[in-house]
Amino acid sequence: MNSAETEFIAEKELVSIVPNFNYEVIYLISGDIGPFRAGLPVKVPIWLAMSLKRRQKCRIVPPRWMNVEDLEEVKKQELNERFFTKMPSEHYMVEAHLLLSVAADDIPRCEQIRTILKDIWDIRMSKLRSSVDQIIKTNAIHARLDHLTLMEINSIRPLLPHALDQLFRLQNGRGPSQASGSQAFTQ
Amino acid sequence: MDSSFGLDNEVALSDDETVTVQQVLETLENAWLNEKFSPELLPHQTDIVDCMFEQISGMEENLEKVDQSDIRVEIHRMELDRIRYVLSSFLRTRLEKIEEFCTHIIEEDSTRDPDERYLSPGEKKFAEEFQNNIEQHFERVALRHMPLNVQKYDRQLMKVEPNLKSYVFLRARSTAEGLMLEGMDDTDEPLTMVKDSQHMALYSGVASLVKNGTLQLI
Amino acid sequence: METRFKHSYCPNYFSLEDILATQERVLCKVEKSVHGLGCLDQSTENEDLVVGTTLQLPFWLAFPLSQTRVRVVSVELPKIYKEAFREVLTADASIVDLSKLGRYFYEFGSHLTKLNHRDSSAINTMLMNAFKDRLRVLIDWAQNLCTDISKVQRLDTLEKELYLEGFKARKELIAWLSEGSSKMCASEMVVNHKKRKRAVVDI
Amino acid sequence: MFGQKGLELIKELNRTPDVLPPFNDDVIRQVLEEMNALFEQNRMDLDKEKDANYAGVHVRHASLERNRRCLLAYLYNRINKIRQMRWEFGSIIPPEIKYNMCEPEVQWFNNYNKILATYMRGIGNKHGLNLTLDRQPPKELYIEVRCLEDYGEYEMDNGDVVTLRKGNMYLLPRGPCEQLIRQGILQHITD
Repeated sequence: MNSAETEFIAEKELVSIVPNFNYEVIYLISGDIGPFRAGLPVKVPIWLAMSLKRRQKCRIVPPRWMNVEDLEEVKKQELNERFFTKMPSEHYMVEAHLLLSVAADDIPRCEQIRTILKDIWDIRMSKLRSSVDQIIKTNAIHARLDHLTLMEINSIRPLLPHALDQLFRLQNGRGPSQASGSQAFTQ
Repeated sequence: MDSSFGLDNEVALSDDETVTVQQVLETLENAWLNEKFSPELLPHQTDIVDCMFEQISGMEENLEKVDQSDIRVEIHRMELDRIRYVLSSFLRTRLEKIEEFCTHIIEEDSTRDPDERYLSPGEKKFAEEFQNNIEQHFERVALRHMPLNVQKYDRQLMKVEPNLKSYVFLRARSTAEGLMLEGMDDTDEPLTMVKDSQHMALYSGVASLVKNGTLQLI
Repeated sequence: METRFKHSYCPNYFSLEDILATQERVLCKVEKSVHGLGCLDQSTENEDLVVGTTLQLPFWLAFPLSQTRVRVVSVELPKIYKEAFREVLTADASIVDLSKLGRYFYEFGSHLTKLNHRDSSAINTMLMNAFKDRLRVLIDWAQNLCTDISKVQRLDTLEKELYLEGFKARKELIAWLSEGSSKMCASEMVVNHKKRKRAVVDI
Repeated sequence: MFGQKGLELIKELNRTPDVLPPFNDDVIRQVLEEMNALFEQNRMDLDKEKDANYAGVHVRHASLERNRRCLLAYLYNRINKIRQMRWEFGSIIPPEIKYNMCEPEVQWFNNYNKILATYMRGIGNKHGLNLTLDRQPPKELYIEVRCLEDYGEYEMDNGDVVTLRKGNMYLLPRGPCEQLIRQGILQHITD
């Protein structure tokens, strides 16, 4: 899975927008949205929010956690804990990435937010590196990966699982196909 | 104007089961991710796929009829594009596996009951023709010019199989208890995967739980 | 960007890697004379291979000949899989230049374990430990987008494949972090084809 | 040593992972000749008294198997590349590439085109879906593109026709552009 696909999945998350138009409920296959009342917040999937914002049909309300104070707190916790902490959103990095790219004007202190997010990402990446080391060193056949977000899992894919596959194969013989030609001699 | 475009929100997948269209879409998306990450071909989801196509074409027809400047038109079209992408990626991933593991998949499927098959009827036809096509090619260019004792195409020797001993990432949709994974021995405590917890494990040890929906590959 | 279904390497009948790995040579001693095939031993003009002759044979030939009901040849372990060398690797596998030892160090090694030599399990352990030790270095290189050819060239074929995969994924992730992912691109195959075509026209 | 010619085929493919080299008729013939000679020799040895040349028969048989593996792997891996081309270039392969294919490979490709088209037409209870499209998650409905070569008229799904000229920029529906972008005819412009 590449980043574009991870982003695609994260785009299903809901975000609040304040539309500048009126419209009744729209019955999408993935669920109903609206009604839209100019000036009143309403939740829509991120893919739609991005499109409406690009066409200047709405303003985006930053998710509750997307502010300097909350993120500083998240960062502090992440630094203090040995294990991964639970992120405020399952797709925190992608959501921030997307919303900051089109709606920087709707999100106060967006440059600072970018910096803190980068810090959080880096702290978690370095934790991930030691987890990976540990998994390899102990030859783990199973690892628990709670609180890792999809994009973070993706950052070790395909190298870690593929390398472990090879390790397993070296340890347990040559895999399903003993591809060395048949030994039986038939005439 | 009716915003629902006259589509029913509920569909019948079988005689005794009605689900919302939204649920069908979720099932499709989960099946897509499972298929993407599983090393082997998973059971086909023809009911789900066909149902989604009904929805798409119904929606497309209705969209033709309304004023194209209506804001809904674009919104619905964007959503249809997203769904079409999932369908396409899902079926493409399956097709790639079918091509690569053709002989193995046909062989496995022939041991299953007709309503338990992993290949859809369309895929089955494709797989058989694909297999014929390549075996004929071998035959034509090489095998028939070879000495008699090695002239036969030996499916058992030559078939390409998926490596089920591959590591996958997964999330428990509901709690799974008493798991004994590949490589664990009698001294190890059986493992519990609590609902919503995430893991990395060998696919072979969890395949049946992926297929019955307890675990979701991520 | 490809959406092709990706899985890790596992040898099958058609694997080029496996065919090449089984081409690696081993020293054999003839245990049962072979009439009319003296040509296999380039150091002699003899018509037959007589008992006691030693010669290098590719693994694909040596292996079945060592498994026949009456053994035709006995196979000696290559030096780099023997005990003395195993110790060198165990000491610090991460600095050894594997490519100098054979381009298919792991694959060839795991084929050798099928000989049921008394060292088979020791070879297995060595392969696994060496792979494990070097894996961390390899992952570091890929994650840091290391392009130092002199380093990468120390990897064996299996390692190199993994490194390239990791490198590509990393590059893609970093591009996403800095630019996002909305751009559609020409397929790699098409781009390469056009480049070659242009090169031909230029000549 | 036996099997050298077969190995040559394998090395040729291994050297050039991203191209389809010319179909090597010549070497294939030599491999087949070696195989037939090995077989003949074994048949003669086996006609003699039992186990007269036990070892020789085994050597030749292993060599026969090896040659077969090399030859079939050569064909298989070439077919894999040709198959991938169907997904990258579309149903028409550039003549320079086709030139490197042998006649049975062209036929394999035509057959593949046919069974793939049949399968795709039947998807979704015969609604049909072109799986060679939608290769990347969708973003906007319309995208900006620059045309890289004089393509001429291009008809879109809705019947609209646009004339694509080298160097011009266009704002077009994303769907119909995808194939042309993959083929390097259009370039996607993002800000």
